[in-house]
Amino acid sequence: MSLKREGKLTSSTDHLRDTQAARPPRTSNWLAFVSFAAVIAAQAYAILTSPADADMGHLQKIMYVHVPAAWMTFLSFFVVLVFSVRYLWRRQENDDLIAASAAEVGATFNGLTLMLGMIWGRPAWGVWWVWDARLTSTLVLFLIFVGYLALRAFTEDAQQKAQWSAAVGAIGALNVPIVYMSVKWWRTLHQPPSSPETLDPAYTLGLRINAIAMLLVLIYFIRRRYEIARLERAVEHMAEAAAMGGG
Amino acid sequence: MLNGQPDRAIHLNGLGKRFGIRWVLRGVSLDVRPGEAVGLMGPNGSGKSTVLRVLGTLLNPNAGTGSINGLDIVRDASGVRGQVGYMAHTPGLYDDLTARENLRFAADMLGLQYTMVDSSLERVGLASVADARVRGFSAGMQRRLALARLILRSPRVLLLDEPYSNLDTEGVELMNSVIAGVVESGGAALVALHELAPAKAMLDRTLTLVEGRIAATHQERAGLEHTTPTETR
Amino acid sequence: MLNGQPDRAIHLNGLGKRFGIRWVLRGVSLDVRPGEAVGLMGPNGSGKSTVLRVLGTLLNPNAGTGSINGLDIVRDASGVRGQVGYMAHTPGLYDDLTARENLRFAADMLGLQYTMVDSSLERVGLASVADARVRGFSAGMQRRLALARLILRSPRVLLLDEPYSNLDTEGVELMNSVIAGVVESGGAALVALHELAPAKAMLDRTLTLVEGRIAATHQERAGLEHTTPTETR
Amino acid sequence: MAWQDDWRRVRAIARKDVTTELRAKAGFNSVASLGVTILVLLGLALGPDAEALRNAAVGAVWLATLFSGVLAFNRSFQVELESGALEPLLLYPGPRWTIFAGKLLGNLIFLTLMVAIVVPAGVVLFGVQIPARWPSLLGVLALGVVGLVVLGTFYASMASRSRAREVLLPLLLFPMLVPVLLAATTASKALLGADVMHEAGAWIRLLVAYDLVFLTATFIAFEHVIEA
Amino acid sequence: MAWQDDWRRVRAIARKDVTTELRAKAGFNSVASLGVTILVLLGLALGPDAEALRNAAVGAVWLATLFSGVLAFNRSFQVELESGALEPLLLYPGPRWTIFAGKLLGNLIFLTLMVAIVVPAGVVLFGVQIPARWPSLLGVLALGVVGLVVLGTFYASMASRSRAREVLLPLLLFPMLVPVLLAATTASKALLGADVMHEAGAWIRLLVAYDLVFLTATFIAFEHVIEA
Ligand code: HEM
Ligand SMILES: Nc1ncnc2c1ncn2[C@@H]1O[C@H](COP(=O)(O)OP(=O)(O)OP(=O)(O)O)[C@@H](O)[C@H]1O
Ligand SMILES: Nc1ncnc2c1ncn2[C@@H]1O[C@H](COP(=O)(O)OP(=O)(O)OP(=O)(O)O)[C@@H](O)[C@H]1O
Ligand SMILES: [Mg+2]
Ligand SMILES: [Mg+2]
Repeated sequence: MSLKREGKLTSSTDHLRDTQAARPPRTSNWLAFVSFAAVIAAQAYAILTSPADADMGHLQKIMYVHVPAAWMTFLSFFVVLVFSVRYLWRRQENDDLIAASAAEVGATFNGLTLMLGMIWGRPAWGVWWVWDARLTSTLVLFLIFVGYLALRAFTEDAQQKAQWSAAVGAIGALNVPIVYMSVKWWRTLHQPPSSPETLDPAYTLGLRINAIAMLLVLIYFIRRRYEIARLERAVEHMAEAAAMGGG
Repeated sequence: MLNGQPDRAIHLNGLGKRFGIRWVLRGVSLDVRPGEAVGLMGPNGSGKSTVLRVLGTLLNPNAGTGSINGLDIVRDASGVRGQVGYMAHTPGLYDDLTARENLRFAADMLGLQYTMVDSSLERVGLASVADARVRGFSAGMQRRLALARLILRSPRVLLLDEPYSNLDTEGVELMNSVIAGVVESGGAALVALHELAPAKAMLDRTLTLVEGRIAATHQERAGLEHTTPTETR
Repeated sequence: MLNGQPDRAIHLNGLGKRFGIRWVLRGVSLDVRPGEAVGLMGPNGSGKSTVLRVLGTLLNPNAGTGSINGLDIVRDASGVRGQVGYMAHTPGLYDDLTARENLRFAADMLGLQYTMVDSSLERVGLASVADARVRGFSAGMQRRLALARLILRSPRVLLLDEPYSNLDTEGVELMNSVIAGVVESGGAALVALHELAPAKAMLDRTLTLVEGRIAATHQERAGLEHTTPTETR
Repeated sequence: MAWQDDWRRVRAIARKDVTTELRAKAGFNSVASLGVTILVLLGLALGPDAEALRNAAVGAVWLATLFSGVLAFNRSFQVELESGALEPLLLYPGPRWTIFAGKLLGNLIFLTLMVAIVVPAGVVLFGVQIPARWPSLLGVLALGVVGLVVLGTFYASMASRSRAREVLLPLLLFPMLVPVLLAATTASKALLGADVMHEAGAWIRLLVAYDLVFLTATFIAFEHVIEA
Repeated sequence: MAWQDDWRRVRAIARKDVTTELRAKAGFNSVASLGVTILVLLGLALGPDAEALRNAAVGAVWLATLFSGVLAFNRSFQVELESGALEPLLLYPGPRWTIFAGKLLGNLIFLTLMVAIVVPAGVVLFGVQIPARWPSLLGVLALGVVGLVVLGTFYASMASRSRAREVLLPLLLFPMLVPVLLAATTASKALLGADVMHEAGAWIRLLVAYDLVFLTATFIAFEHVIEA
């Protein structure tokens, strides 16, 4: 995955030696093009090929965004976990920036999942919301990462921000499966979860194609956000060169 | 000077520090030898406090290196903390504890006997208010208590940020005797100040910081009463 | 001295103040005439800050009376506030606002034009950082900004609590010029300090407070370089 | 002229507070998210039964507003205290009630924005059916918010200057708000249920009376409170 | 010898925190009273039906503990910050985890005392029948309190150093505590109801696992957090 391409920035004390790193990273327009084209194609394919659902009719087509968005949420937060731990391990600024970018993008997908789910739930179940395990844990996950982003916003010092959010990101991700389990048990004590588990094979191919397209979008978003973060840092490093170099 | 001691008690080489994108220190290099007390002067906002905070391991530098008695201030921060006595602008005391309780807490943290607490309260002239809560202390009394906490740990290197402010004449003498004690036993002191008068007798030389760079060195004790501009890096 | 002005700009008679059961001021009487700048010295904890806070209507006295330009500090507190410029140990600024926003807020509260804001920023040398947030200001920069806010209201009487601390040489001169400005136009100043040097040229005389009583008066300007013990009440 | 000066002071204080709050980047966003988080916690604690939750909905929304509102009130005076800015504030000449009015205005703006987020979230999460007479519900909401802000601002002016501000404010405030809470929840429940407009009416009158009484009382009392 | 020094540090910090809290007059008493006040508010907001209240009792007690506990956690680090005492604290030589352990111990003592007041109050106010197996209930309570204190102390170490501490701490903490809240309330309900010990058992195991996982994780993470 191109996320892992190494840019050679910088533990906080080392980066002076590596002035190359201060150069702004390349932007990736081709990926934007490919990923959005893929989404349009995949949506078109899925919508055209899938039969109308017995209960929901064409409402079912929300699934092709809703479900991939949910998967991408999980994937992003997994990236947060990996890079947070890696940051604590190696203390490289890059890892923090990737984790932060993934968190932001993940929170966006998370919000999208919730919104689409609710829009879907209203006609499908007659209510906007039920306290089902999957729904509730998705909402709690969202809140955990809202906290993560708030923490980043409230801290000013770059290193403090990096260390704190790495710790919070890792511990937050650790809690996700526990939240899911507990909400599930909480629910199942009383009545079985009402979320649709059964999926007709007619829909699976469309879903998979859309998931792959969405994955491209995810990669594009995280990379793009990361590049912006790098550019912001690059400005700082250029200011540094001016400050330390000039008389 | 003691044996086996490195010849530079405080050492900074090309120190750079930024807040956000603004560079506040732009390559500060300085050395303080054991047995030396050095003043750090300079206009408001020139970076004096920042230099001391970096040396005291409270801030990480963004460029350059530094060491205290040969211990690196980044890699060996914990070792540095064992050697350094740092005094900030603010006294950093617990308002709801008494003077004695504040020092006993420090003794606990440092693994020292409580008997030392009473003697250092005595020394700073706070023995009579030892059991009063710090909340009601005046500015100068708080600074004296911070000083008592400082001597508790018998520091080898003093980093003092405007230590004379709020102190009366007697307090100034006290502060000077503490600095003298450390320096005479082969320690070192770096003292940020604006007003030279109270420290005049104490300092071997002063450095002047301007916009994050050392701009001048001034010999105090040696009688060279003129300013030597040094190369800025 | 202006016409129709009472002959005592600052007046205290038998002022007593206690915290809990402890009397911190025990009958302080003093007078400062218009056109006079008076220093208030004394050891740590002697009550200097408390005197200024009572005069500035921040604390109510427990005994005695006081007035500023003839206005009683208790009964006419609001009138006193219109005349007095008080500067505390701490600058009292909003950290999340910029320097300019801080002063604009003050201008709003005082009913003044915003144009005065820029000129007073200019005067204290902070024009170049006018739009930076106060949070990142150094100790001396914050004090300068507090000074800018002080001159905004053109006070008739200055009450300054260790105003020189944290200021560099240039800042000290600035502070002195502000005091001179007020005094020369017939105002008055009472300045608490420990170190006489920076204010030497400014002060007409100094009072020494010891344990909540005026212990001595010292003539500065008149050249009477000796201490006159006064009756303590 | 005098009232114009006063109004300028009031505006200046409100503007400063709102600016600070918005500038502390996540200030508002996070108070609003906290409101939603508290809603979720209430939902989880009151158990999975949908019927029980629907009954608890109104109470939960008010509690979430209350608990997160308290934080906002405390912050508004804390800003003054953080670097001793309250003393300069008190030393400006002019009437002291302008300080209270300014703080009140700032908090009202802040809390209105917050309610605009918490209430829809509560409606969705707890499955509340919006009735035809929702404008009266908005009226109840507004009256409740005013009561909350008036007393919240007043008590915060004391509590935030004590050492135990976070604890003291809710401790003083919550018992005082019991009438607001009861009136607002019962009136809302009545409006959400069949109708019984005359029943809701009594509670709404109570809310109006409460707001007026305490608005007057706190304005009078503030001068004494702030000066000490 | 080294562990004795460390233990002395841990004790010193916990002792200092508890002393400060007890001495700041309003400290402990008012947090406990606040817990009770919140219980009353919950009762009023969810009220007046007695059956509904009995069902909500367990959830209400936990929420009251949570909401007032948050204040205690924040205070424990705020004491350090008020006059810049955190810097001297960080400058003592010796391992940093002792600071976390000390704070943890202090908060645990504090919260245990608080629960000892809030729980009986909840039992009385909500008319809960105490079952024969109350010792297991105490066990659930203890496990829940540990989970609360561990994460609360950890997040407070960051939140209280940021500018928005009052908002940030609950915002970070509450979503993380969802498992504790669910496990503790459901297990307590099971124990209060007929019995279904095997049902409560699963929840208790979850609580134990949660406590252990996060005790370990926070001890590891704290060194990274406190140093910055
Ligand atoms: C706010 C409401 C909703 C939320 C938060 C939500 C959340 C999620 C999540 C997180 C997943 C991925 C789970 C996984 O793959 O393990 C998912 C999958 C899915 N959701 Fe939703 N959902 C919501 C509403 C709905 C509604 C109303 C429907 C349809 C009636 C629906 C149908 C599906 C389907 C068919 C899947 C794929 C199931 C599978 O792959 O096992 N969701 N949803
Ligand atoms: N936490 C911070 N965030 C942003 N800027 C900061 C911070 N701390 C210091 N600065 C900036 O760094 C510069 C140097 O500050 P420093 O406190 O070291 O100055 P100083 O020499 O001690 O001044 P003074 O004599 O006024 O105390 C100032 O311009 C200040 O604005
Ligand atoms: N809020 C208070 N509560 C209790 N005691 C107080 C309070 N404020 C001041 N004091 C006491 O009053 C006495 C005088 O304090 P004050 O601050 O006026 O002294 P000062 O002369 O300004 O000293 P310094 O030079 O150290 O600033 C001190 O003993 C102090 O302990
Ligand atoms: Mg400084
Ligand atoms: Mg004083």
